[in-house]
Amino acid sequence: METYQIYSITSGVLFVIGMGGVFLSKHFIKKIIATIIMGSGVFLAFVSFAERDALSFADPVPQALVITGIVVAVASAAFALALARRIYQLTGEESFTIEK
Amino acid sequence: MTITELFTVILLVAGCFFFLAGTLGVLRFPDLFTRLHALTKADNLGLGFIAAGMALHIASPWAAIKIFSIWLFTLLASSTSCYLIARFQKEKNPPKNRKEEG
Amino acid sequence: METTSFLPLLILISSLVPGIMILLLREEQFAMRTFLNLFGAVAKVALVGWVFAGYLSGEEYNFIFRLAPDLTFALRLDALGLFFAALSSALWLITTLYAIGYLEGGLHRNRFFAFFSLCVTASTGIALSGNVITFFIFYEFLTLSTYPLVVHKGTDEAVAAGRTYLWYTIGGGTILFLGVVGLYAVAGPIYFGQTEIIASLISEYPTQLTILFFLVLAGLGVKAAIFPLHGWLPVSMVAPAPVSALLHAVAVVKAGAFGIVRLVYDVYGIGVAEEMNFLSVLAVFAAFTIIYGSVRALYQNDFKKRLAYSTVSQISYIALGVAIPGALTSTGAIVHLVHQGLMKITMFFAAGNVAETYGHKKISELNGIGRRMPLTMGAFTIAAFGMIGVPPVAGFISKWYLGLGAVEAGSYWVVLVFLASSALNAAYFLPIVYRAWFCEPDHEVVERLRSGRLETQALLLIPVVVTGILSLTSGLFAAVTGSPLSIAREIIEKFYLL
Amino acid sequence: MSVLIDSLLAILIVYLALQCLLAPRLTQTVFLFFAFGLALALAWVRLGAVDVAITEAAIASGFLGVLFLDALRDFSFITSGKQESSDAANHSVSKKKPAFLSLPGVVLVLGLGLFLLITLEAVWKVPESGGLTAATEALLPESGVENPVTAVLLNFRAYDTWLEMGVILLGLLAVMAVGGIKIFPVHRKTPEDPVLQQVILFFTPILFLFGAFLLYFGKNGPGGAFQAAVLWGAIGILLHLGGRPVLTVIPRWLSQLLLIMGIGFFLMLGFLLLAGGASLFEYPPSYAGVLILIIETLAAISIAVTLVSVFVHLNQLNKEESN
Amino acid sequence: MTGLPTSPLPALLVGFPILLAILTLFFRPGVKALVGLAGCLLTALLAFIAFVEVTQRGTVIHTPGGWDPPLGILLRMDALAAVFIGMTALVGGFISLYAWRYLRAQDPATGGYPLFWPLWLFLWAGLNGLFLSNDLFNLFVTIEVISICAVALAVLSGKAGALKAGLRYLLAAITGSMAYLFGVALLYGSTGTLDLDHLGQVLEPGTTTTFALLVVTLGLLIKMAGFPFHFWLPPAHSNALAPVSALLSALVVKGAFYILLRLWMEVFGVGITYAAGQLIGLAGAIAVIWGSWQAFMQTSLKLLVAHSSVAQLGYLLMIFPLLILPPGVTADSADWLSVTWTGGVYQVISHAIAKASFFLSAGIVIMAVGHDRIESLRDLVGNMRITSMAIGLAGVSLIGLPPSGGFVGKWMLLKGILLSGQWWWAPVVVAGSLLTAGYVFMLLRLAFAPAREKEPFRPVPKTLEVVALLLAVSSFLIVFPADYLIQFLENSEIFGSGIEAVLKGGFYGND
Repeated sequence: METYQIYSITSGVLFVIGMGGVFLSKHFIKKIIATIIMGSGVFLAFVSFAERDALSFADPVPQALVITGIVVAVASAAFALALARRIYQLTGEESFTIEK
Repeated sequence: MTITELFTVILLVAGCFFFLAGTLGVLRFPDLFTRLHALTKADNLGLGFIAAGMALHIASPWAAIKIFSIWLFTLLASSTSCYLIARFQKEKNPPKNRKEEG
Repeated sequence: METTSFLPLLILISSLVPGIMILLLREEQFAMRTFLNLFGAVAKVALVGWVFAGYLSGEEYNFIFRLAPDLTFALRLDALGLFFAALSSALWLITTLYAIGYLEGGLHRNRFFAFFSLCVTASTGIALSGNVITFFIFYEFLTLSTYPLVVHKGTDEAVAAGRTYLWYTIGGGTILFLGVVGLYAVAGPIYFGQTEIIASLISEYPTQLTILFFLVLAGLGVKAAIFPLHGWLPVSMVAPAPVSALLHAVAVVKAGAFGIVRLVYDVYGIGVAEEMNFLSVLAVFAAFTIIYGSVRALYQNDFKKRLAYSTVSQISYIALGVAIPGALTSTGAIVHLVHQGLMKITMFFAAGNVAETYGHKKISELNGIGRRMPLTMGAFTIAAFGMIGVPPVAGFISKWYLGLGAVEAGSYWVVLVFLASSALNAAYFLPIVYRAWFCEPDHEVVERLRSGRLETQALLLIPVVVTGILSLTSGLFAAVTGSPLSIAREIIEKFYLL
Repeated sequence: MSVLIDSLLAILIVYLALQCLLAPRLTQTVFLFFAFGLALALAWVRLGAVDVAITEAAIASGFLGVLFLDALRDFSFITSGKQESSDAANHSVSKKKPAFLSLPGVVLVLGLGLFLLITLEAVWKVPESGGLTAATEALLPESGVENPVTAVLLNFRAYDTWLEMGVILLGLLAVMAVGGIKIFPVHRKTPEDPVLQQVILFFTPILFLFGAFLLYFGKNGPGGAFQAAVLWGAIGILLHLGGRPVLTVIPRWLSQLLLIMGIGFFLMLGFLLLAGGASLFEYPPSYAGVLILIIETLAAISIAVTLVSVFVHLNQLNKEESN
Repeated sequence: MTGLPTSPLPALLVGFPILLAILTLFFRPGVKALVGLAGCLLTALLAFIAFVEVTQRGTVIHTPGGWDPPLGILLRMDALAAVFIGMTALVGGFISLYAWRYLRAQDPATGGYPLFWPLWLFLWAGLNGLFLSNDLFNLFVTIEVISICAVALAVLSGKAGALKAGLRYLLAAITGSMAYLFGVALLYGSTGTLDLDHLGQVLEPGTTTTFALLVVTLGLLIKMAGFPFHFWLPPAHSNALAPVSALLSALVVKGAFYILLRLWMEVFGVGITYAAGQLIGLAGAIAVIWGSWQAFMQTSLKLLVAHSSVAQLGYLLMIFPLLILPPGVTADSADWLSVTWTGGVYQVISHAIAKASFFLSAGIVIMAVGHDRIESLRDLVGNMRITSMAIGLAGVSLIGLPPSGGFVGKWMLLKGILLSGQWWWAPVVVAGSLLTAGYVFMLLRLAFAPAREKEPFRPVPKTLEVVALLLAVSSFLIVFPADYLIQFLENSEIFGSGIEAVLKGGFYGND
């Protein structure tokens, strides 16, 4: 097994964990963290593919994409966090109540 | 095995021991203050040993300075945060066993 | 096909633009509204007349605009379309006059007259449309523009009627839509009269085309109130009298019947329709509806409701005429488009006058009404005799042709249906006539007779008298050139079977 | 040996991720999240992506972790009474009746398991080569920088990076939209603990220098605007926490200018180039290096200011009403 | 790129709104709105210039940084992009006007939600960027810009309900983005390229490809509220401010549809299976029925309109199964394909206009009566003629009755269904139309009904009513350029290679 494959497999696992977490977790913070984990899986996939045919350096394009992606994910997460905290402040709810 | 390597290994083992001790402390101690104590004291020491070991291993003055400064910063940061956490906790609900002793 | 003329478009605009303008008027701008209304109505009659004359001298009028690839908006004038256009524009003028009188002092008159105009735009659009899709566009437009008229009174009853009306017509429209799209998918764009398209495809796609025929027929059958799709018609009686007149005589049911004529003659072609046994199915449904409508009418005490069931029955004469192949029945069917319109509009005007003047809506309250309103009830009586098929009123002519055609085609059971229907017609119309003329007036009527004036206001009276006379004369002078019958015969001879 | 280390690291990462989501207490979740981020950063070093590692450690784990930590004040400390009950309700996964034993739970878990298998199959079948390494290497000399990642970020795919700066700014605007607060809240804290003060004062120049170092050497080695920005942002956050809200003392227009400076300059440069007949962000090759450095510097300042403002807004979110 | 003319317009279409967005930050709230409105109108103008440019010169491109793909990013403005950009400008322009007046009236204290303007301009830039982008990763960045802006706009009112809906929306959006990006990672891993054209050429069938395409589709379905993932849409759209609801429904969800259409037509010729297409169609069909039924059952006006969006998006999903032939089947003529996809695009436009008008009118009604129960529509015709007209016209267009834009859209959809031989979708279209008619006429019925208790209608700025009506009228007027638009799309031959692949049986053809 190549190094990149260890991590690309890990990336798949993280992605699914994250996706499951988004749907199954209840607390807002956990849902947000689950999206980050999902994102980490995606980024790990990119970077692991970057490593596989490294010349003098690993493929820089996925690395650059991942840096961009991380920043974007963090911006979204910060926003989500702001929403979660404000909701808590206004209603005292920490998770989505079952509503139709 | 050269004498440097021997020292490196001894230092690393010592570092690991202190980390282990610190971790044990965090797991076993009863309240926040004692846990903090175990965490910061033992871990800082452990990190110091490991840093020294690595510095010996790499054996370059620049790297040694870098590693030393990493240790220094960590020391500073962890002691400060330990202090802050302790103070926060003290203000919120003062420790019980301390009172009994006093 | 290539020549483009804006005249057909102008005919539509003559009622569309006044309609939109009226919508923007203020409620109290009575003079302006009336002017717009009458201007539009007169202009439309004039335009239709002009175009009719032009058409007779061999001119062609086409207007074509592509909306999307093979989604073409086409207006084209042929004899059948013009016939229907003439009917609706003429009756619209009369109905407009009547409505102005009827709604005097009522609420929301802007809204009413605006949608009234839009409604007639739609029905002339149906008359002038040159292909299936244009027909469909106006057919749906008609649904939309009549809805506000049905719910005009705003009462719970009216709103409920509006809901029923919509469910039926929108449902029918959707099914029609499916059928039309299917036709386009199978056969490409179909202009009316291009029956060869279907004829060439029928052997290749028999199942699809059969399904599509009945989809389209079902869609049209809703407006034509063929059993079991007639449920909306009696319910929407709650609308004001001019609206009922419009629904029953000028626009809605006629649109359905006209559509069936188009479908059989101009899209599938009589040959294909006969060959595939589409017509016998249609005939059975139409015949059943004729009897069913008449029987139901017998049991109604509400004046307008009885008229409504009578419409259900009468419109199916057209469908039945179409369904029996043969020149005579076809002539009968087409001429009945006009004759039924004239007679039924007379009846609704009369019913409206009675309700407006006395507030009487039940048949049992009509005792002696003829003495109080001789002209109104006179016109009604003529129309009723026409419906029964008493010569020489218009209805007799249609029935005669239909019956003769049925005999010629060997469908004797149809003759029986006609006879039974006539008997039933007599059974539900004659009591009204009897009550009106021969029963002693109720006390209340006598009271009013002493105090009030005779008849009702002129704007309500003139239309009913005019349409009454027209019902009589179009029967009396059926043989004269220019009468509905002569035109119908010409249509049939020139373009259809023979 | 290396396979062993990588496998252990991979298992650790997965374990931390799972624990992070399954931990019964929110505090644990957040701390495990820190650990997860650091482990991931290690993974990136292993994969030769040092730039990503620094970014991960700095932004995803560091900055975001700090935001989560700050959020804990709401959810678990301040309302300790409430937290007990909600804790029990929210984290039944590990106690009482596990949620995944219910029928929908089983279906979901099975579904996820199936999805995982398909995912792994798909990931496994990714071919062993392919990518743009060679293409980048060929064009690297024209880019004006030596670090290929920086070249991709600020030259080859500068358009993405520019939009990404927009996203960061948007993050701030969005946070502001939630709180409905002014751009910089004028809330001043009372001076904090002297120990904290001293430590912050000690760290400020070091962080600044280190940030500048990352920024400048990002041209040639790992590092760059984003990483530098986080370090500089850390200064702002520390100063704010230490009772010196620097951003509130400077005039409003200046703080706004600082915020948009990065993306604004980048865009104006792009428009100038457009006006000159070139494409957007098509630097003249001889000036590429200098321009990239200027853009990175301005961007780093802007991002730093943005991050601080995001933190401050979130930090102030629940103080507004209580004050 | 190969010989296509370059133009600075694509760069301007993205850069200009962002420049204005950051400029607005410097102004006081009141002035901010003015600057923002001016910026929106200028952006709309720019978009129309760009549209005309494409009609004149055909497809134009722009490569930011001057680097060709696959290393660089290509912005390509072809007919499809131009049509979407034009639609955004038309609808966006009207909504901006409305918003300017509406926000001031709603929140005079803080100068009318000043953050609306920079966020909306950013959103606009994001949409333009999305329509122009030819790069998988750049698409990700643009959809993130769009998502963050959309959610931020949705929570602008600051009410708890809006915030909760917003968080739900945001989490769904992030999940969707991440799923999309995972697919992109796998595609990049398989092919080493992110450029759509390039990808279409080098992509080879296989497990990875199919999985990647499915994950991408899944992510985008979440973003466009495709059936099982529609849960976030109704609360988010109904809790937002009226102009924001209009923006979200009319434009934002269409972004994800746009990518999906592009990918399915250009790239997915290989790899996606007939079954997957049918599954998406099924999701669409369920959405049509379920969404319409839900809309019918609502008692709150904005929730009704929001559920109607779910249903209308279902129609858009239903075009995807039609783009794929059953296994082993090839075709000679692509008639049904061009009818289907151009019809889909047309449906997007007509829905955007009608739904925007619907939401704006709902906003007016709510402003006038102070709550959004459907009962509030009672006697609307008597009190607010213009708004009732707007609701009526927009509703008719939603049902798809002639002669509205919705009619042409449904016509083409139904024709595509029948021509493709997948007739089993036809009843869904019919049933959907009926249900739509059901709730639209439920509203109209109330509008005509007399008022029960005298609930006062507060006066509402005329500008708002006129804007809503103009949009509603536009939803009919777009019938006139329909032929031109569809020809424009068909003649552009943008999906040439993709269509060829489909005709050959796509994935199966390569076996």
